[in-house]
Amino acid sequence: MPPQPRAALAGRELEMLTWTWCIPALPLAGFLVLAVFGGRFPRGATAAVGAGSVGLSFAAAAAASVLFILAPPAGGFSSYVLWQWINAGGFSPSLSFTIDALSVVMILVVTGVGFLIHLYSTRFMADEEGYSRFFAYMNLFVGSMLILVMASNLLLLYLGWEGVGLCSFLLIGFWYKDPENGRSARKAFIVTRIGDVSLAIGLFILATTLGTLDVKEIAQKATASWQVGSSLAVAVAALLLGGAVGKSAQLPLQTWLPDAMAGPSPVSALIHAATMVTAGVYLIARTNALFSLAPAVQMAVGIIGAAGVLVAGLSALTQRNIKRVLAYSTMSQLGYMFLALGIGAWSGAIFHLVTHAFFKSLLFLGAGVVILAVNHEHDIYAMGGIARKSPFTFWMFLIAAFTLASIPPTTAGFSSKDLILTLAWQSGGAGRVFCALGLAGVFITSVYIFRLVFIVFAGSPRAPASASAHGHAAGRDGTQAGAVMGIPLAILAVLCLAGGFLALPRDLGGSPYILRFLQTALPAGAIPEAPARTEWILQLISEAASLLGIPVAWLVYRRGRSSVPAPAAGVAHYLQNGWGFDWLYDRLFVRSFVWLARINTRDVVDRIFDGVGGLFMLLSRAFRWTQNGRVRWYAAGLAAGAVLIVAAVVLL
Amino acid sequence: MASVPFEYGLLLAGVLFALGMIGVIVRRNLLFILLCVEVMLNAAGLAFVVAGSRWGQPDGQVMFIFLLSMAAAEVAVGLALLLLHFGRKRTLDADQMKEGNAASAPGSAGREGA
Amino acid sequence: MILVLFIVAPLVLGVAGWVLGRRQAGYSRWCALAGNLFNLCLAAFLWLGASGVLSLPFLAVPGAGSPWMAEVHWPWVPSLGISFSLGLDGLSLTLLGLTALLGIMAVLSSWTGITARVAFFHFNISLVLAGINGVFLATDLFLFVFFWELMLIPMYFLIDLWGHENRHKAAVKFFLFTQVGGLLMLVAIIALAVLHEMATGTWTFALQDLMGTVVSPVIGMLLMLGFFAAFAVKLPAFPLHTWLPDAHTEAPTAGSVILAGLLLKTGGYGLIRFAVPLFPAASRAFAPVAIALAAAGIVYGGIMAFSQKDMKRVVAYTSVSHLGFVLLGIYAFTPLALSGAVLQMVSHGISTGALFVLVGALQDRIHTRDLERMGGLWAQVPRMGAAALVLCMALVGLPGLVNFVSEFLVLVGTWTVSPVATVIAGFGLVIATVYALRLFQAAFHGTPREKWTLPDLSPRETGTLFLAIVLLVLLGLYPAFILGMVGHTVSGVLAQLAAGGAA
Amino acid sequence: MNAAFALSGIVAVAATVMMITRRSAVHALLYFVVSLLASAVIMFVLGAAFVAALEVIVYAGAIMVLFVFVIMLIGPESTPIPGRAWIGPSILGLVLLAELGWAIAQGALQGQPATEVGPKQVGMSLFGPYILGAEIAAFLLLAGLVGAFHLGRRRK
Repeated sequence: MPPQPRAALAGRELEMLTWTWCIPALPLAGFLVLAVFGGRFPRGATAAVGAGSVGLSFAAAAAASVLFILAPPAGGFSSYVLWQWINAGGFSPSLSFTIDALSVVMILVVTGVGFLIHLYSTRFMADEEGYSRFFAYMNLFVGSMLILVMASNLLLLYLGWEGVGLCSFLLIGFWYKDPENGRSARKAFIVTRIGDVSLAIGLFILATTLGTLDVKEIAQKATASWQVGSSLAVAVAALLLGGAVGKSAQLPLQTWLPDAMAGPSPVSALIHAATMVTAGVYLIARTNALFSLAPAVQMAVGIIGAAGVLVAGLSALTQRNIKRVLAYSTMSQLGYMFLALGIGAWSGAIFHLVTHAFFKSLLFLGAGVVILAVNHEHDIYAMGGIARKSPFTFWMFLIAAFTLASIPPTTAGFSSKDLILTLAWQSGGAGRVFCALGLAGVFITSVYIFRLVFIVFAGSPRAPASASAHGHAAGRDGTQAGAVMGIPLAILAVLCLAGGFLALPRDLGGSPYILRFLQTALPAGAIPEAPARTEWILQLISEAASLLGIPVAWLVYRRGRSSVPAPAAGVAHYLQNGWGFDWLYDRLFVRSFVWLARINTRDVVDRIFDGVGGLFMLLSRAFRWTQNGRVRWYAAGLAAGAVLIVAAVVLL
Repeated sequence: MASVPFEYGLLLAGVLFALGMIGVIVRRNLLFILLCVEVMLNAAGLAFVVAGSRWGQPDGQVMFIFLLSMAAAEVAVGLALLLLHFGRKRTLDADQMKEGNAASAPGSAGREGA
Repeated sequence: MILVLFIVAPLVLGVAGWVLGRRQAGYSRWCALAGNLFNLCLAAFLWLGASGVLSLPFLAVPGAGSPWMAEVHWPWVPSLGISFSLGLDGLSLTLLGLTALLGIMAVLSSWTGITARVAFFHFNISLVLAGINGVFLATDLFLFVFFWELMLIPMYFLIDLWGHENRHKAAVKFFLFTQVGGLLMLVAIIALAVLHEMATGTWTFALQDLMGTVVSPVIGMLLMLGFFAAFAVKLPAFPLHTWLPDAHTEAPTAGSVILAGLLLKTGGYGLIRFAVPLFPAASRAFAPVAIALAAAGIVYGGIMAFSQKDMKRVVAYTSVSHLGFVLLGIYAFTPLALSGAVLQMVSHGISTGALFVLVGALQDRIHTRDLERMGGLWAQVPRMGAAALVLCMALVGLPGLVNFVSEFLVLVGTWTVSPVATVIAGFGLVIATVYALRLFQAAFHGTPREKWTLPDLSPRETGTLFLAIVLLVLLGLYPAFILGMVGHTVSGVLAQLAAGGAA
Repeated sequence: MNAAFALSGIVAVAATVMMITRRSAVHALLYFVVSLLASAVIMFVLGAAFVAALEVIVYAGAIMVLFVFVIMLIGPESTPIPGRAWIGPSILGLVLLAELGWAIAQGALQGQPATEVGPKQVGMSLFGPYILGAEIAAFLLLAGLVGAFHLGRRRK
């Protein structure tokens, strides 16, 4: 932070206020252009608009970040209002954006990784129908995600939150002709929507009790008016957590993420690895004040995270679909972030979010190349020997795998995961348990990712379907990734290798740049700094666990399908199906709902009114014989009536 | 001039009226029905006259004159209709008059006396 | 005086269209369209005046003194205190604008679809719209009933003459339900006027005068229920909704648009304008029941919408669900919820109206509404699919569209009153996702089940839907446009409620 | 005079009974004429000589002639009436009669004699206070005339 006189900053500060709205606006404009004219554009133009708008947005984000870092505004953030959104009954949220350290980091990740993935997609999707539709959705996604991370109030955040959910739905179901994809897309939207409603109810409480949804004001008013552990704070935090677990695919709302892999690989990379699924982490970090007021809920965050690490990691061990392995891996890594949030290591969680964005998108993009190379085969047991055919992809994938397993020389995963584990250990109490579980997770991570590497890249090709059978456009489909797809891979690999330098552990001579930066927006937390000895002992254990995973994976999986003993097969099947959550939810909620809907298709209430109608029909039938068209009968009726009336007159 | 108690007159009118009524209900021939209606009208007229003479007022007789003209008009139109009907159907049976309303409940047909 | 134009313009042009249209059918379309365009311009003109952009000398400042911005008082039956009284405030103006807009959509959507008795069709449309405008303007209860019935009869003809397979049954059902409700309201109105006459010695049917009538709690509750019956049927509230799926499904496209977009709104409008201010204490006592009905309706309508195979039936049941939010918002009696309810009326009008236009366009092409026979239509009609997507997202209540703002406001406003109802309604949002996605995916995603060949939206249809979608987005990002306009009405109603509740 | 009343009353009732039970229309018609004449006697006894004359001239004379014409046009037609058909209507008629008798018996004006009302009084009244009724009766007759003519017209 170079020292500069405050007066000189004022100009720049004003400058920032006026133009950062274009960061989300550019992709949204791209979306509009593609949505309206996309059908008439040639593919080149579509790609230019689609990727270009995100690229420009990245440039704007980078410029904003540089300005922000060079001249931090007073208080560590700058907010500005575009316009008043709603004004009713004293409730007046506005469309306003906040730039602070947290959102700077997030917009850089979103636009940066987003741009690389868009670039990759221009080639990856080149043969697909609906090219412009794809980019329209992707642009809409980036725009919504940027609104989510830049919003200064929770209502605007919710706008972005739902927007990314919609895009996730649309992109999972991008290949709409297969009903199975549609089912996955629907599932993703509905399950996250359950979380969203929980979040919305949390917003209702905040809006009615605190009278505002502005994040900064909430933090101030909540800390001022609520006791630590007060029921309101706990309720709000729990409801927000509900939203976060839905979006971030954590227990118990995690079931949608593996199915979400039905979408194209760049979608999985961008939405279901790098950005959208981390929105839950972002939300909790953003509203850390509320979670600090509700220690019980914060503990729950940690428990969910730690459980997620193991549950998802074990499931990842048994998957056959290459993308499902990565999906479970994503859930596991998000578990680490939740774990960090649970112990109050806000910055650590965000740091892991950043590095995870790098290596997981690299893994997905690499997987995308592999899938193209084997002619859209997803079953890893049908792959093999890819390393020889496409060494570049292999190396890229390997770098990412090392990063995921946090093994040097890749630094990104190593620094962020170790940071979390160290902080967990240091926070004491439950944190030590978390740390132990996290270390177990490290081992599992290493095993499943190297299982994947060995099965897919080592050995010899198992499936007849290969690149040669899929001859056209060999430059892209073939063993080598084309340049347009290769460059994003390479850049991401570099980020994986170097990302850790943002906050290298102290004992390795690093300096926590990004953590210090983030702590201008997030509280530092009360975790005491670890003694050097603890730090390196933990690193050692972690490294040992990771490295141990490689030979284990080699021994078990080198021949492809592992020869698991019979009793383990049942367990493996159970794990492969995601611990049976899907089965349970299907029985518990889906079928009961469908049953309820089906039995009442004809609307039981309508039957009641039909009953009233039927009653009148009966009555009419009962009296119909009086209108039988016989004159004398009518005359008799008249006579009887006269008799009755006279009787009434005479006798009464 | 006469020492006839006026309630006897009314009673006679009532008897005639009831007889006419029975006739209307029982007979199936349209001509008879019309005739029986005339009986009833006449009975009503008689009641008017009895009441008028009881009070020594002309109103009862005036009413009888109205009734008479009404009966004349009614018979004229009624008989014209009857002729028209007979011309079409060749019958005067009132029970065979109903047309096309097969919707009437079948069970009711047997309830009539005729 | 200018207010009368809202009613007279569609009437005159409707009759003119009928007469001219007997020779050349096209004239009647243009006349109906012209009537609506005129009303739209009129509403826009008044809107500019009301929001202070134009200074119109005949518009009073809303909220100062009289609640009305403009009024008309002509004696009608002076001996009974009945007068031809119209009053305009922000709420009326908003709904008048909506009426004109949806009127345009309705006329455009039936531009080519209606081929039989074209002139009479457009006469009926104009008549319905005139009746609706009258309902939104009348401040004399007797006049209100007159307009209430006026909009009912042409709608019956619209369903019965130009509807689909089971139109006769649907038309009769619609008529019976609304008529029974309307008669109960008429009884309540007359009883109220009589009670007022007994108390003060003067006959009046004017809303402002009747507001002060002191009635015993039991009588007040009974009279309030009379009003509620009419409006709840029209809205429709949960157990009285069953006419709606039939009527919506069987009505021609324009009929469905007007039914869903406007006729249902008269129920909500009636509750806000009459039922609540006239009987504050009874309304307060009744609120828990109404809230329970609303919450039940939201969930029930959602489940029903999910279970239907007929596309129009799905949309019809979504209306039940969404109008539950209106009921919820009205009876929460908080400014936020009431504003949200008004906004929900507008947003539901636009989005569901547009959805019916779309479904109608689809039905014109493939001659079925059975979702199980569709599928994979996106490949052939991407523009239609995109429009359907946006409108389904409006059903979901996606932020960025005005439906979200209204539902959010209603729920925030209800939270303090009834957290349970809010949570149930929130659950309704999940169900909304379920049925909206099913609707969209069943029609446009997946593989085609039958060999349809159909053209994409025509420029006329595209324009209609595009207009609706743009409005949904614009209002979604700047709902203050409407919230500001209805603010005075909302606070007025709540003030009346507070005063009445204290008395 | 009591004897005249009683005698003609019995004749009227008996003739009416015979009338409604005849199978032949012509017989019934004749019995009805007898009944009408008996009624005319009763009216005369009660001092209403004018209407008694009208009864004979108009009712028994003019109106019954219409029936005669019709019977001539359509020929004799007779319909048998089964005995049980009489039960229901007779009960109904008896109940009505009982009610009427009860009502008359309740009256407080027993034994009041009748007073004579001459044709002059009737005429004064008919063309005085009842002039409107007389006009309406005229219209009615005209309507009956037109109606009968219209219905009786032969159409091609």
